[in-house]
Amino acid sequence: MNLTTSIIGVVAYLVLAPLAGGLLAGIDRKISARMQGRFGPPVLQPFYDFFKLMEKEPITVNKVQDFYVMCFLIFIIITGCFFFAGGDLLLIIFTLTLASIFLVVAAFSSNSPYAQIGAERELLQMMAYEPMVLITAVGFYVINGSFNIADIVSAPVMAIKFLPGIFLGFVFILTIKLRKSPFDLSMSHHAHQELVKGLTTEFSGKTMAMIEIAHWYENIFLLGFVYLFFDYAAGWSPILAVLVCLVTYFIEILIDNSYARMKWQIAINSSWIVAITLGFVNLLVLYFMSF
Amino acid sequence: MAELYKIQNFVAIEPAQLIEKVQDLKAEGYRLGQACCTKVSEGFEIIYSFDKDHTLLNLKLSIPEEEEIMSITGVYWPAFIYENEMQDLFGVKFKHMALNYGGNFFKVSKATPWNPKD
Amino acid sequence: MSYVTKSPWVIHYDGSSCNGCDIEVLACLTPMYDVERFGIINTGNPKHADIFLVTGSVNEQNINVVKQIYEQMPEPKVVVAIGICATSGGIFKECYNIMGGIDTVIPVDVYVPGCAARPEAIIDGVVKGLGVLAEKRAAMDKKTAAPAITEKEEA
Amino acid sequence: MPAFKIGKMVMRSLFKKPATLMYPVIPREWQERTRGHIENEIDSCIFCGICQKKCPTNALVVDRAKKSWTIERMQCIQCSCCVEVCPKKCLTNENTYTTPSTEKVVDTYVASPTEPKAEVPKAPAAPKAAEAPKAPETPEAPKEEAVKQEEAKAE
Amino acid sequence: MGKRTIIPFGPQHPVLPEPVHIDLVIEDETVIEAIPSIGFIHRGLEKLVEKKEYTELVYVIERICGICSFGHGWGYCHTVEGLMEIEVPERAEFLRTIWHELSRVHSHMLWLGLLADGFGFESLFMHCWRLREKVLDLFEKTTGGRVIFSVCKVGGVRKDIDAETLKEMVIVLKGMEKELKELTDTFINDYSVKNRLVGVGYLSKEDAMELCAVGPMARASGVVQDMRLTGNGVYDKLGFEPCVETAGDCYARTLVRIREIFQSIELIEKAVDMIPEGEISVAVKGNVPKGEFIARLEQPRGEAYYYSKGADSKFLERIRVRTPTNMNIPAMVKTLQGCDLADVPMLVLTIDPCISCTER
Amino acid sequence: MSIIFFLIVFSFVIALALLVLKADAARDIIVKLSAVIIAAASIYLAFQYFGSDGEYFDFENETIGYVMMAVEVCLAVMIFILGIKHKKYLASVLAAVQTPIMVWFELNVGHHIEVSNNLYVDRLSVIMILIIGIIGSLITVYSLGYMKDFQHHHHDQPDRRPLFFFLMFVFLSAMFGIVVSNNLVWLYFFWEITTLCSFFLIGYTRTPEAIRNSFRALIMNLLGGLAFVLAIVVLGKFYGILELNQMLAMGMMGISVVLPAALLAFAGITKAAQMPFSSWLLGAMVAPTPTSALLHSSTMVKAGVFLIVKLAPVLGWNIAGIMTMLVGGITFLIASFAAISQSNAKKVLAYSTVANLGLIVACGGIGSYAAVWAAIMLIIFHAVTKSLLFLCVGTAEHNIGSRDIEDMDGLFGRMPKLATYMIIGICGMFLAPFGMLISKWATMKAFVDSGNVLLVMMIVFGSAATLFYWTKWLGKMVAIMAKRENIQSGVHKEEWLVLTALTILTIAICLLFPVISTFMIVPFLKVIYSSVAALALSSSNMYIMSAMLALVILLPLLFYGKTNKKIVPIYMAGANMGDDLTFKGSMDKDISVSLKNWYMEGYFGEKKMNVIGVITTVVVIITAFSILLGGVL
Ligand code: SF4
Ligand code: SF4
Ligand code: SF4
Ligand code: SF4
Ligand code: SF4
Ligand code: SF4
Ligand code: SF4
Ligand code: SF4
Repeated sequence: MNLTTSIIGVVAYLVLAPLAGGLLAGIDRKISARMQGRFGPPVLQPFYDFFKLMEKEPITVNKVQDFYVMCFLIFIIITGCFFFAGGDLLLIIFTLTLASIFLVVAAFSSNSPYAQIGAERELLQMMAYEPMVLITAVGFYVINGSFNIADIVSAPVMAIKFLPGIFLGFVFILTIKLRKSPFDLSMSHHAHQELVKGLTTEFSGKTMAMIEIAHWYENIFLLGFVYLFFDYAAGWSPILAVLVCLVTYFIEILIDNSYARMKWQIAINSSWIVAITLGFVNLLVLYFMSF
Repeated sequence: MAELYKIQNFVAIEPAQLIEKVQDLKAEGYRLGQACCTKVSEGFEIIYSFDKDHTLLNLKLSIPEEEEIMSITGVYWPAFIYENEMQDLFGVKFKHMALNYGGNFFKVSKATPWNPKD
Repeated sequence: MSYVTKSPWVIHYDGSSCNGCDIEVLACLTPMYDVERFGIINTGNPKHADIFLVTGSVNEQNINVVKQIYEQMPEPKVVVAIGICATSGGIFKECYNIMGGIDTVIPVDVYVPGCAARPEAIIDGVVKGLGVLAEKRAAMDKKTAAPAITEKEEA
Repeated sequence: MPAFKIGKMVMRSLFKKPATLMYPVIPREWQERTRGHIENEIDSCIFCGICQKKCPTNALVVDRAKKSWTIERMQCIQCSCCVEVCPKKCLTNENTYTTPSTEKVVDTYVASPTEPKAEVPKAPAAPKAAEAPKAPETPEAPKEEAVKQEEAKAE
Repeated sequence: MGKRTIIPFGPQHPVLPEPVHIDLVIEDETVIEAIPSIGFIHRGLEKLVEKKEYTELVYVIERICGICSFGHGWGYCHTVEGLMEIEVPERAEFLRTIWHELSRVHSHMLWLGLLADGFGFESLFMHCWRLREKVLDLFEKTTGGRVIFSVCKVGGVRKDIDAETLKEMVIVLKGMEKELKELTDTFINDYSVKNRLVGVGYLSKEDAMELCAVGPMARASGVVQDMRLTGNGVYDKLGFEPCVETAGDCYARTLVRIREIFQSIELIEKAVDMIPEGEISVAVKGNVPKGEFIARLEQPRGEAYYYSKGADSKFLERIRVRTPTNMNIPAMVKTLQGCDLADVPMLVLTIDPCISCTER
Repeated sequence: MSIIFFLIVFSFVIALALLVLKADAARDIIVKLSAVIIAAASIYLAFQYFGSDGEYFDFENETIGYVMMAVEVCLAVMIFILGIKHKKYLASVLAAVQTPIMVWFELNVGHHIEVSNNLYVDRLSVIMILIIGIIGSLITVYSLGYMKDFQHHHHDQPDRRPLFFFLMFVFLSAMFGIVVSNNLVWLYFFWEITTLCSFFLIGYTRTPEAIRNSFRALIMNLLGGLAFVLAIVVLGKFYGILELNQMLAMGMMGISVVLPAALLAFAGITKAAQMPFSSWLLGAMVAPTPTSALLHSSTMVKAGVFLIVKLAPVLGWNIAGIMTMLVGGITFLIASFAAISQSNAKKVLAYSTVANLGLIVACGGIGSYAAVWAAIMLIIFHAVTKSLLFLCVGTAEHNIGSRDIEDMDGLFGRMPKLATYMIIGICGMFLAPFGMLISKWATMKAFVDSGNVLLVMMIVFGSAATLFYWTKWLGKMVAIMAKRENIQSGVHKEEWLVLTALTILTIAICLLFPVISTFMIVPFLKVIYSSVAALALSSSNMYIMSAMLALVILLPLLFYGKTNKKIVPIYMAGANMGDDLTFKGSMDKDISVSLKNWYMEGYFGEKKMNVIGVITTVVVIITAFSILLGGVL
């Protein structure tokens, strides 16, 4: 990947990700509704929601919360830009962490009961998925000798061949990142949970709209990770990779609709066990092969 | 099946006997069903209902309005629900309640609505 | 055009209803009625809500709760009183602890009759509320001092 | 596998027609017994006042002098008690409900010697007084944007 | 103090359709202390006894709760009939039993849905409520209302159900069973559901007795207690055995209710088979004599008390309703100690609280 | 060269002066002045040796050797007596074993070995001298104000401040000695001095707990000292050398120096408070002042990792290296976990210190080019950021009366400036684009390259835990609570000065780290490693990081707190009393909300973690030495 393709990648991400992300969210809601035997909202509903939120009366609980949320959005976008510019995977992961921390801090700053517990849970979830995300990056590094996405997508082999365990592990923690049942602990798209709206309890109007759009950006970027497992030097692989992304997303919706929300103990136990079994074993095998 | 539902079993007792009776009933394996109060002209009429094997037994006592009676929460803790209710709505006075909401079990616009003291 | 009518998020609070209307409100969310068709989400959080669905009437203990939820909702907002209890106190009107319908504490925009109010009636009521919502939104733009709430006389 | 127990139902639902009734695009069909609103065949009414006396919510006012029978729609709980006690059987519980409204609807039926049946609304608050008689009717299909959208989609 | 978080839970809270409030003291997510507060719905309707004649009072009593509406009406009528020594026609008793059991089916399905919602299983909630609508349609067809029926009256019932509709009722219920099995199978066997229910909110048999728990809460802890055994309605004719489990946790309570749904369907079937022809009510005239009567009924949530005191007038001197939730609150408070924050909805829900009746 | 000598001696002389002087004013002036002088001298030294690839100095002097020996014997006798007095016989025994061995060795073997270069200065020394000279002297200045407060709070105790400042400066002097000694006997001498300084500093308040902890620290460090002595004996007896650079050169040439390397690494492990010896550093936190705690955390323990980093070239995939990397890795993981369960800010800092040192030790153990780069980076960032945090906690403690993180909620409203500094410090510890994260990034790459999957797993999980405990602390800091009074004015001027300086330093180093890397670390490594591998962070990534940092600084300046939105009360389930702090509770009581962090005792309880950590590391160390001794014997 050279500079031009990087720039194209970044621009495309900046413009298309919110559109694709919003659309994906709309399709998600429609499919979920159908799975529940309901008619469901219009596919464009997430956009209506977004514009509605932009129109609402501006209120906040303190002067700094908006700043944190804005940083969350900015750094989520930067993360995605690094990704689609073909940057360094570790850099991307660290930037993502920074972004997520801003979200957590925004919730903490409100000093509001449910937001605070949501923030704690979000942190817990971050602790749960972080190892697996890092292992994923390490996995790519071991087979390509580089953390650079540009190198990974032009590799001579498809990464999934060497990283089946890591792929499964990643899809597992993707459930947390996409905020799907069984791991929608810190905030959920559904109201009925013990935390009211968890992390986002105190965000309203434009602030909430920023959260929404950040999630669209984030979701597209996360699917980018899935994409990486299937894209390689061959010309047809991007098509396959995009298909796999869609299938993965569908499976996440199915899981969302087939599971109760688990408690935090299960979230952390299972994620870590997955990281240790699937991730660690896969890495071991890789190292073994390379020696 | 016997027509147990027709058995009413109202037993009048003196306030002083209450705790003893209730303790006996508990020892016999009775379960507290409910307690309620009726404002009658002489004061209060309080009914405690118990159940054992689906058979009902009601203790009934009358007290003048000002008289304090012993709380049975020491024997049947769940009775706090009824005693607090009677306290809030009727103004019945109980001694030694295990859990006393202090008049805030039911927050009502006027105190003791069943027993207005205007 | 205002998007607020396309994405009305609701919050439900049970004043002192008998449950009848509450479960009908909930039923509206479920497959048979599925109000998500209109973009309605039950948020459970006043700060995210546009429409306040109140069932049951006001009493001494919940008066502040009802007020607080209403106050915590950002403009534009609409209150829909659901069921006879919420509109006027209903069968409990004469009870010592009932202060009357919801309109005794906060301005009500739409009254949905019924005991219990049918899901269809609730949908109609919410849809009627959307019109009010759009008006209020327009009023916000004009920065007119008073929002489009007209105090109604007690019938 | 003990996981995905609901998987089959969920996948089946995905490809099946949803259970949603699509109200208000498709109007609801009422059951014969559905209790909606009270209607008075006013010309048979003898203004005896029994219904007023028995109504548990005091929703009725019968004025023998003016030959009028008034019902507060937002106070009636559709219990049909009045229907049962009416000696002339002129009251019926129709199966359509009172339309939700921004007002508290009050309907007055006045027996008129000339017309067989007249309904003169005696709406208490002025705003809507000028409008056509406001007897309860089948809920009009709401004309709002969101609904039209739905219609378009349903086709 | 230390690491303890103190937060309000309710009165307005999305897992609680009805307002209750709990002062929650938690550490991490473990509940250390939970002090409930009720009274948000207290209307004081028992006092309407002074303003409504005993025949109209039934409309008030029905509206104690929109879920067990029918049973409340029945329980009340029962006391007045007891006081006035009215013999209710047998067909009326059959119809009452049918409606009452149908209410149980609807109530338990509603509860299953709310429970699923409580642990964040949205699709399960939706499907439970989708199926439940079929029962509501039956109500509407037979009584004209979906949640408040207004069919019970002193001396019998107000509406009859013709043979055809009765048959249809059975067909609908039988038709539901397949999907119902699929749904309840998810509750009984799904890994994630079991994970949220098994072992949560344990209440031993001794505690259940000590805390005077009633209904499914007691039965799930191994206490054989069901007011349908007292011979009211036509249960003795139908041959009824209560559903009892022994594990005492949320899972057992779910099992009890699931079994009761199927049992109720069976009872309705039998009742439809056996229902005699005849009158559906007797005429009731005159004052209610002096005296007292207590009726007890097994509502979906457990034993309910109805107490009436006559005063030789059209107005009763006192009526009193003690609802099942009332008696289960002590047990709920007990199970809340030491649970996880995420279990709080589960535990509040397992007593299937109906606050409106608790506070009246 | 004279400047090195000056630093060591000057510090020592000032120490003596402070021991004698009792007047506050005089102490103030002397401390401030000498701090400036030491810092300036360090910087001057840095300039002087900036371009050098390492210079060695002979500095041969018979008397110095004897003086050192005499001092050592005196100290040993002192320890022996103190140990007997406080019934800590193990300390006495260790002192009684170790010093005679040393004396015997000096007189019999050491005497005959010719040492050509006693001192040296290379770029690593320069970095260390800068850390000690600048941060160390800042700490002494901060201590002035802090110790005034301390005396104020503990007026029932005798004023032992002269002793305190004496120890501080002796300590600085010894630290300078450690980083420039090439002669292992000299190194050992300074090493032992730091051990004793910390012993006295921890025991400063003389409470039973302080005494207990000070002895624990002493015993553990004496154990390391014993290993040091044995290393010297082995080197002298079997290899005939006493110089560090010679030992390294031998190792690089392929002569096995694994046994002495392992012994020295072991000494480093004890001093760097690695498991199973981490408890001494935690014990030091219970001791009174954050100042002394800070010395331990930010500088003294660096002596341990310094030694291991020096040894790095002879570690790697041999028994000594594997032992070191495993001990470091396990310590990092376990200490990070244990930090989660702590709410005492100093303890969190201590565990974090132990964890980060673990990372450095592990890097040293790997010994590769990239790993050492990462290790040095970690040393720099950690020293600056950790000292900032320690001092912030100290100041907070004196103003809010608690060192518990839970009591710091709403600090932003009460002490905005301090809170800001603390937030920068916390972010500096774990968050991109701040320093520690950059080094962690490099560390991670080094681990991955080393092919040690176990280490990779440790860093991956440890980082996750790190994220958790720092962020929840951060959350406490940023919480905006209604109605908080500003109580910032009570902070001493000196404290502000030092805090501000450290904050600026924290940010500056993050911005400048590519420069530091290019001009200091890379040249240093080039000297040691003949083959220069690609760096962990490509230069473009480094610049991206710097740019991000600029963004993180710029954004608040542009947008922070600027909102024209209506400020509304928070959501409390409809029961907010209107002040955001209380809600309408059961029984109609007004109840204050209280929001506390998670500690997950059941998962990461301190005891549990320590047991696991101690057992695994003991097994690792014993296995390593069994194999080594088995090979030798
Ligand atoms: S209107 Fe009727 S159904 Fe609705 S809450 Fe009131 S009483 Fe219940
Ligand atoms: S239906 Fe009932 S409430 Fe309505 S008017 Fe008739 S009696 Fe009154
Ligand atoms: S009871 Fe019938 S006849 Fe009498 S006033 Fe009412 S409606 Fe008219
Ligand atoms: S469950 Fe309760 S409310 Fe429902 S029908 Fe039975 S008794 Fe009535
Ligand atoms: S539990 Fe109570 S509030 Fe919830 S649905 Fe049942 S009746 Fe309604
Ligand atoms: S028990 Fe609860 S649900 Fe049943 S009637 Fe009473 S209040 Fe309603
Ligand atoms: S903190 Fe306050 S009390 Fe303590 S020394 Fe400083 S000024 Fe004095
Ligand atoms: S922090 Fe504690 S030990 Fe330090 S001075 Fe204050 S009170 Fe003393």
